[in-house]
Amino acid sequence: MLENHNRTPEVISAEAFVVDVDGFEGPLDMLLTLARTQKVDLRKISVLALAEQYLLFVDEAKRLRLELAADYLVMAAWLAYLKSRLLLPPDPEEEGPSADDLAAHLAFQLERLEAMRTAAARLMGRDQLGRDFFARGLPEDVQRRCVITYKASVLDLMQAYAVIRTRGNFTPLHLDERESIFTMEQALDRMKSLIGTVIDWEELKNFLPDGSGADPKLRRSATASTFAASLEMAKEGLVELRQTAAFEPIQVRRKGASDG
Amino acid sequence: MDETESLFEAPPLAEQERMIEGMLFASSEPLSKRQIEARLPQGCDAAEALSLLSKRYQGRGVELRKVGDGWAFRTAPDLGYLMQTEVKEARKLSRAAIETLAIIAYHQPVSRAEIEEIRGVSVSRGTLDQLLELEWIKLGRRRNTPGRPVTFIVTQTFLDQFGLESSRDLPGIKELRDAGLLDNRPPPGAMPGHEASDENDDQVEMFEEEVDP
Amino acid sequence: MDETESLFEAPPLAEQERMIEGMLFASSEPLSKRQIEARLPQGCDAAEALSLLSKRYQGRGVELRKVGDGWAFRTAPDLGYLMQTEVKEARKLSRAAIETLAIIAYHQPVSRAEIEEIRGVSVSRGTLDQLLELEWIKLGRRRNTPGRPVTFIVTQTFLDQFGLESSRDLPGIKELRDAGLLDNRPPPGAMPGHEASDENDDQVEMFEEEVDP
Repeated sequence: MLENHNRTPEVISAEAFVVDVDGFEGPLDMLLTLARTQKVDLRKISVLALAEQYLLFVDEAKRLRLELAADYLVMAAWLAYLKSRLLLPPDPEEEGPSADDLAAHLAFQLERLEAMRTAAARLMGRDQLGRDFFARGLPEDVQRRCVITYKASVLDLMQAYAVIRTRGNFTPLHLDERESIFTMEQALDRMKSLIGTVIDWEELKNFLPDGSGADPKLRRSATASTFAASLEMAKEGLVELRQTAAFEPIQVRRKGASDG
Repeated sequence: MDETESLFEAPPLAEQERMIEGMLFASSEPLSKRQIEARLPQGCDAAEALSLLSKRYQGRGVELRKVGDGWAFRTAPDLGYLMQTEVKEARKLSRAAIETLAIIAYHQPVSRAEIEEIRGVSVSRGTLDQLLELEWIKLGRRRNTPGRPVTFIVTQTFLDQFGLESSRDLPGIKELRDAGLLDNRPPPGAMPGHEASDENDDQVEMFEEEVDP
Repeated sequence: MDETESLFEAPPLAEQERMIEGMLFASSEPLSKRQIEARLPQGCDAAEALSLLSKRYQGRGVELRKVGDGWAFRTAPDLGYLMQTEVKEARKLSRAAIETLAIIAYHQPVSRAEIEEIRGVSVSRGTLDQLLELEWIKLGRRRNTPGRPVTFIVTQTFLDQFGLESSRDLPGIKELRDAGLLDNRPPPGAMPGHEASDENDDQVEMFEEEVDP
């Protein structure tokens, strides 16, 4: 079978690749390797000869019953088409790019791939950080220092003072105001029933009972009892609590909930 | 230079200095003279090169320093402040602090016992320390009463901060009432219930954030 | 605060140089001019001080290097052999990863489809992930073409790794551009190439041995 072909030295060397088809990264890579065997500048490459080399390789692979990936076969079909177009005189009726355009683009692709290979090799050949040159081995970290400034206005001051001075005017909490109280037992019940539905971290304030937004007294009471309930549940190992920083919202989640 | 046993000549001293400079820079720990010499070409005199290097960095932003029996580069001590970045954070003063401050401003000079009497709750040392640290209050004269308690007064910094010319500029009770600040309904977050000492006020604060819309 | 600070004159240039020297010595990562100036007293001109500093270290064992928009001290490359104890064994990159990196560096910003068009094979997610993990590449802007594909660009870490001041300094980039090899030349008509890239592409690639050039 091979005897039918013109056995140039290039073709013979190309045959050697048949054994090691796994070493290629796709048909373009294989074409580039074949092209190199032409031992000419890629710009002057004979795309026709290259197509023949490639088709020969595919034939040989078939003869050896090697299984070729589909993209190798697609390339073979296309090269067979290109070869026939290159051999025939141009058909003025034919639409689309000319055979020469197609051949030129293939040559360009090969040249570009080759150029990128060379560039990659040059890049990797450069001196590298941590191998040839080094950064400071003992960096001295910049420390973040938090400077807290407190702010308060005269109005804050006056309001605070006014509150103190008028405190005596208040009557003690009446029994009928008890409805504004959310007890720890209630908070515990509420949290225990809600926590099962919580998948991830949830802000503690979302556990407050309905209507506590509108009633400041209830809200205050519920905030305290819900917080106490969450502590109690954390103690029992039912929930986990976290707060990213002072004054940030307190978050709660079921113990053993997804841990990311 | 000791070249007795080396076949090749040691590199010039300036080059040795350069080598040590690179080594010490890249090393993750101080290197002793022995360690340095083990890595230098034969016949090098680390001591002399180190002394040159040390001189070169004298007065620079980094200095060559002896750490134990090793050598290492370190930031010049006077530049330590450059190794810190300041993160500014403004916080609201806690209610305990603002109330204490208000009492001092209105009643100065005032002793701690008097502040507690007016507030109706005990005043933590931390609250007073915070105000002292802010330089909004300072110690006044001691009282001539048994125990000679210290008193607190507000400072010029306080007056500047609050835009007051003197503490007498603070509005009186009547003006507060006229301004509607002494309504019978207390503002939210100023509910009674301070019976406990304000040692726990920090915790309460957390909730205030949520209560105040 | 700002007003009072600007009342003071900026420190003399030599002192600014010293400050920057300390800062850059302390950091293992490049610092940008902006970062440096943020830590210097007001009114300092980092550019001028940096240029002085760069001259001061010319030919030393440690050099001042420009890396993208940052500055960093790095040991002189010719001294690398003295620091082999500092070398950390890096994972070898696969041939696919190396080529992909080069294509991104020379063609950036470049989309995945364009990388595949150049290599003639699909690019596995693992290859890109490896480069992203090394922080040698990052996502650039999306293309304004149908599907708005993401593009990839190289990072400052990449420039630092390969001792490049900018991606304009990539070896041979000018010649490649002049030869038209960095043009985005779409194939005429239907050319066979890689199929639409397969997200499930074999991850094996990542572990391939580097092919020596």
